[in-house]
Amino acid sequence: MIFLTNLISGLSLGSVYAIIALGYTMVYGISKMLNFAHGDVIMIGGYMSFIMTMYMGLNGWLALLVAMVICTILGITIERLAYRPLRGTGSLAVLITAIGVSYFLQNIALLIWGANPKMFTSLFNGMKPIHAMGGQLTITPESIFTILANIVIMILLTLFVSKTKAGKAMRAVSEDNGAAQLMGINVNQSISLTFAIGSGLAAVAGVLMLSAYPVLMPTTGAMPGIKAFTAAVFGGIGSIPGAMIGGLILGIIEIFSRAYISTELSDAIVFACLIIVLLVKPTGLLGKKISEKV
Amino acid sequence: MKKNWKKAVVVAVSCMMVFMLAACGGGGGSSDAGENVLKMGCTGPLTGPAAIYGNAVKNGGQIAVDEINAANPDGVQVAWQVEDDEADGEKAVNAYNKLMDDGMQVFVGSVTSGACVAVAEKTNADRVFELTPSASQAAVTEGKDNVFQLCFRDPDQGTISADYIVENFPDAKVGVIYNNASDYSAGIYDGFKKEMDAKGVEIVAVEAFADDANTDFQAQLNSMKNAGADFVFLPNYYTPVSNILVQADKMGYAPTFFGCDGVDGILTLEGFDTSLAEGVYLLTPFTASAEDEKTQNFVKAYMDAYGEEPNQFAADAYDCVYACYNAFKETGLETSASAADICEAMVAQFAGGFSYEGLTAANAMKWQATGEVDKMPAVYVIEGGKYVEK
Amino acid sequence: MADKKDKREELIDIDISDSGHAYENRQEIYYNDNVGGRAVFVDSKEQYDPDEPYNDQVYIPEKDRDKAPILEVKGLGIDFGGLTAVDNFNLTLGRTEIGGLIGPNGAGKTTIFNMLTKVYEPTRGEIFFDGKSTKGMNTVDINKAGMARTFQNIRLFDKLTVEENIKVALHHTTNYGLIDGMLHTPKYRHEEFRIRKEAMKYLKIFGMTKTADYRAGSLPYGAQRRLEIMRALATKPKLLLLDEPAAGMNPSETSELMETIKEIRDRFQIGIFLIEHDMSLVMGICEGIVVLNYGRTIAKGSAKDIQSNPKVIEAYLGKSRGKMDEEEKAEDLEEALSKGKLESAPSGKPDRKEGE
Amino acid sequence: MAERILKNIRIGGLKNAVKGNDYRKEATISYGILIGGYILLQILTAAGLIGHNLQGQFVPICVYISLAVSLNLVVGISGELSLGHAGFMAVGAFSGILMSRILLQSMSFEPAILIISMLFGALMASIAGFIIGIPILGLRGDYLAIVTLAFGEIIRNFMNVLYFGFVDGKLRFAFNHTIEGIEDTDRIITGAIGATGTKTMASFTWGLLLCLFTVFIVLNLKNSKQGRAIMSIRDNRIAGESIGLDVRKYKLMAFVVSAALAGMAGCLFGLNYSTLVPIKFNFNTSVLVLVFVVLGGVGNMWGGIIAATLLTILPETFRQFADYRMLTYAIVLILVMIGTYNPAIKSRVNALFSKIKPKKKKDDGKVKKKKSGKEGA
Repeated sequence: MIFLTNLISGLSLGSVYAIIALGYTMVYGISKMLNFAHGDVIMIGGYMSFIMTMYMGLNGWLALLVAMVICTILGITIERLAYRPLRGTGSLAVLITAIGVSYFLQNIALLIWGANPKMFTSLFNGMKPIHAMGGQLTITPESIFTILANIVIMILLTLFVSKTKAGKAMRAVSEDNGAAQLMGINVNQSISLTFAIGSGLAAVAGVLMLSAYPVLMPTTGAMPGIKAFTAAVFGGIGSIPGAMIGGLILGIIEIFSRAYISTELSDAIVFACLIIVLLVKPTGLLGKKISEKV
Repeated sequence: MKKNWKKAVVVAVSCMMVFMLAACGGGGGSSDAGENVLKMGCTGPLTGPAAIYGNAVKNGGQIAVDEINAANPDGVQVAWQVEDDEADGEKAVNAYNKLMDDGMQVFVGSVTSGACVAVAEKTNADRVFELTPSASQAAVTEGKDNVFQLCFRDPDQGTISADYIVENFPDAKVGVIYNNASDYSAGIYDGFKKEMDAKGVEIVAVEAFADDANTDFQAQLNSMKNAGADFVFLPNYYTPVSNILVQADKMGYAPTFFGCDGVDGILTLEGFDTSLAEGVYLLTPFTASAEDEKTQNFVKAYMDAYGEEPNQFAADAYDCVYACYNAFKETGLETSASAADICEAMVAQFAGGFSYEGLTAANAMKWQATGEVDKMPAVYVIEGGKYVEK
Repeated sequence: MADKKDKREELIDIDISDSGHAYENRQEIYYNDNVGGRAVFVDSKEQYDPDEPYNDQVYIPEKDRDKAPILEVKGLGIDFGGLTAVDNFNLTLGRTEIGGLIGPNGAGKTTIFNMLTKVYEPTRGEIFFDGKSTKGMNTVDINKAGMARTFQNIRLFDKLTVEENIKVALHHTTNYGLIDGMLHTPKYRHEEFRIRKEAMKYLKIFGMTKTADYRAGSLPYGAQRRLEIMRALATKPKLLLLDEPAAGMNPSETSELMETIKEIRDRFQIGIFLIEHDMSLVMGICEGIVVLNYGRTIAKGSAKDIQSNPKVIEAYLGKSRGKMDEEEKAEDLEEALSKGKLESAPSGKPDRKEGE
Repeated sequence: MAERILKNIRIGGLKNAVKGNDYRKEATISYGILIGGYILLQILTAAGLIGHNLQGQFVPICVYISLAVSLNLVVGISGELSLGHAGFMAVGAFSGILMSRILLQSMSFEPAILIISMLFGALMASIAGFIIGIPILGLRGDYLAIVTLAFGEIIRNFMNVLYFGFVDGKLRFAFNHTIEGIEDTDRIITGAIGATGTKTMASFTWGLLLCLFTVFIVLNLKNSKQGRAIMSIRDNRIAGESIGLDVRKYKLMAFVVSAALAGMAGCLFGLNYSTLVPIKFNFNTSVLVLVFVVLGGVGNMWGGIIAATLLTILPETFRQFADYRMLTYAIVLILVMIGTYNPAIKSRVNALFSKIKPKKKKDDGKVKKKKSGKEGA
């Protein structure tokens, strides 16, 4: 029975990582850039929906929408101001700028909302957890909705990327930036769109994560950001299904290592698994093998 | 390589500028002998994950300083300067050095243990009197005569909690969830375990969690539930504790929780459903809802100034400032005295039976020569959203 | 600044010819002790009968017939997931032969080079280099055994200087350890001085001593090509593989290159095997030419043999040309080859030189 | 003299050829900055012009300089991104502290203890570097970076469960729980509480020696056959293999040497503070050192030195901005990165510079047109 509870909490934690990892993978896919500030966009999303529900009195779902809109705008502005000037100058410079943006977001949040941690009222406050198997197994609404949201987002995103014109444009730009421009695709628009979607999803992930683990502080986004980034690479950076699978597996490993091996070393075990997978498959689970033509 | 020369020139010029800035910054060392001001300094985390504690100490101290300055306009005034150390040893030493450059005479800090131990060694070397409001690690005062603690030492909290639990819950099956990346939490657990072993009471289950408060506690709570622990000891700060309470409630697991002074402040947590904290025991020297008149004016003053209830860190800072002020007055020194002279005098006071009646202790506080404080914490339980003394 | 340069010129004022002696004794060892795993084709006792019609698979130029071949390839083939890129490729290269490999684009020329140097592992066939089978060797072992190569698109160490590029190739002959490298011990200084002199020697051959301090990446195209050949040469190979050395060179540079290649072969007494589209170069200096079509060897022979070989003509000019007489056919092939039917390098129409 | 074999081959268009890396110039500048800076600061300190705040930072600045230089060995010379440099620093720090406590039991000559501890720290860190090196050999680019990040986190997480201490004179070790019967004063490393009661031995002079040693090793390596091999693999892996370079060996060498140097720096850092908490060596510290390297110019030694100095002092000088300290640091970081790396702004800065700088003679890299007319088209 414990196995089932662990599996469910593993899946729900994994779903959170997966949704965040989607943001990392899409941004990396299109502009070969590791957006370290992505973790903090989650935190901003969390604060936004917290403000909406607590002070503006909107209901949870409306607050989520507002948070998504704000995060989308935030994502686009970050790309426009911080990353566009450095496009094409090699990934190291952009990496450091992303880290600068991450510190910036954390400190802005600290100044605006102060250092006191806030308790996030879960989106599914009213709903009752489902007691199955004679009360032994309790499944919280947060877990169910997180897993569902992850699946829905996955389907919508795959459809968007494969079917719609904008989606194809994004894939074209991620395949070959130069050629895409020649084909008349507005690269800047595609990249902004990617950041927009990535940040919007980050808001969703933020709200879902905080519904399950309600402590909200300016530094809340840091650790999940790193874990999700690991999940994105685990699944093969650049591949959308890879991010999903990578996130889920990472979540399950984390929960199971805590439950069965040792809570002290759970982080170490998660990262050790990542290294083992990369040993076996150097470009992650679904990453495309880049072979150098001699 | 042409372009590198240009970069070198830019970088070298800015390097000179920064040196100047830092060097002159360090110039103003002499304390302005004119006014009658005792300069108190403190370092604490004003940014980063532990920012809540640094700011609480800063505000608490400010309240006390304003009260003192108002109370005796022509007497000894107090200056209060707090520098950010991000709860990190290296930055704390930098912050301390900045305070020394600004002519600090008495050091009321650091806020967190890790930073405080690093700074304590410097204050000992520079012979500056140090009274830390909240750095509760044993190593803070070890082997240093000039460092005193206003708060309990971690192991003591562990021992006192253990004694209390064994005495009042003899048949309880005790489990522990502690933060193995925080020296405060690990320190209390250390003392707790030693005392429980000494008393021969077996701890049913021990689980740890990683540093960030916002993680999944299902695994830890499950292992408590399986071990049949009906009593869980949580030597943690209130952010992870609130998370644990929420997740335990969701799991339908309701043991009695027992926390230490770190749990204080959980009721002021914005958006926290205080009903979840019902029946939680906590060992704390201060609570904002205590009825005594001293606490009430402090709470009122704090509420007016900062719009939120003070937590235990703020109260500690308040007491520290007053304790230093009173002790300084008793030494009869002039405020123009050097930090070292003040230090010798204050050490004599504190080690020589100086006592102070403050917010954070039922009885009058006394200090031992080793720097430890003798004060009895009260055990409270949260009932009806209020702390009820047990 | 200028005089410092000249002093360096004197520094390398040593007789270059001494570099060749290292190779003579190596040949004797091979020839006499008849190392195991000898090639299947050439039995050292049985000499070629010069007037016997050449065997279009195994042809060795006159002067190399008395020496054991440097390279024998038998039935070499590779499939890339079902697609057969090269199939049944046979080759015998004389000890100091300048061999040429020609064929239309996509015939698998570079793939063969990659198989010889084990960048790709061949799926079938045997490669005997200097008498020893190269099964199980990787690229590094192949180079250590004495086979060096250049690349179709230049692969230089762009951020390193020209001199450093050569010094890297001299890596295995500089013997000092990591500790010496880190602490710059006297042993380090001695070795560095020696290889510096040796590097300048190679630069001198190509007349590029002036460019020693420039970054390899910033050199003009022709100089980069030469540097790549020099770097391959610096690993003291017994066989030098050149992948389209004349690509992108104007006619005057090509003729200079031809001279250089012959010069290298004569001075260092090593085998050279090159892929080239520029027919004037191939016909000019190659003693043995292998013609490749769709990954198969059609024929190997001297320039004259190839031009008159019916299979080659047929492969390039199609069947209908069969009935024309010999002279006309040769003329036609010449024109086809030059007009680029074989997609020769875009270097325009080579001025036809009276080749060998 | 053998007359030149080939008539003078016209090497056309050398005018845009760029001079290679001049080892001597880079060495003189690097050593010059270090020694010059040291003397300048010592004089200023003697004259009492430098406050406690800056003085307290001398040792950390030296540590961050040698960390930046050692990271440059991986990022600049070997061309691989390492996000786990703080892990090696941690291994060096804690093993160094442990060794210093053990040595203090039997000897008291501090310089000897310091050197032995630093060597021990370097040894342990190089072992960690070796262990990290092996999985890395098959990886490239961002996958390699993530493995280094993972190792940094594993080392930090691992440090939380190590317990060292003396029980009646004998060294005791425990894993994952406190050592029984140990007094507080005899603890060396206690899990999350970290190392306590370390005897601080570090000084500015030792810091300078550490920096000089690190720069000495890295610059010499950069100009040795091993360094050339590492750099050639960075520029073109396939070409490197084709001339007989064992790629794995030299990638690993770069990592192990860099780890060893970081370990030494970590040890000096550890011995500069009486207490050291494992949380200090988290991902942010690795990133901090990476910022020094990138800002100083990847592969550029003295650039790293200057950047490390500036960026360590900057947050302190921003103290007068009080609450906005970290915010201004973040903004400065972003602006400087965009300033130095954005092509448009950089060209404008260059244009500005060429106006105010007097016309330079020929030797600043541009090749003067040779009168001899031999220069080809």
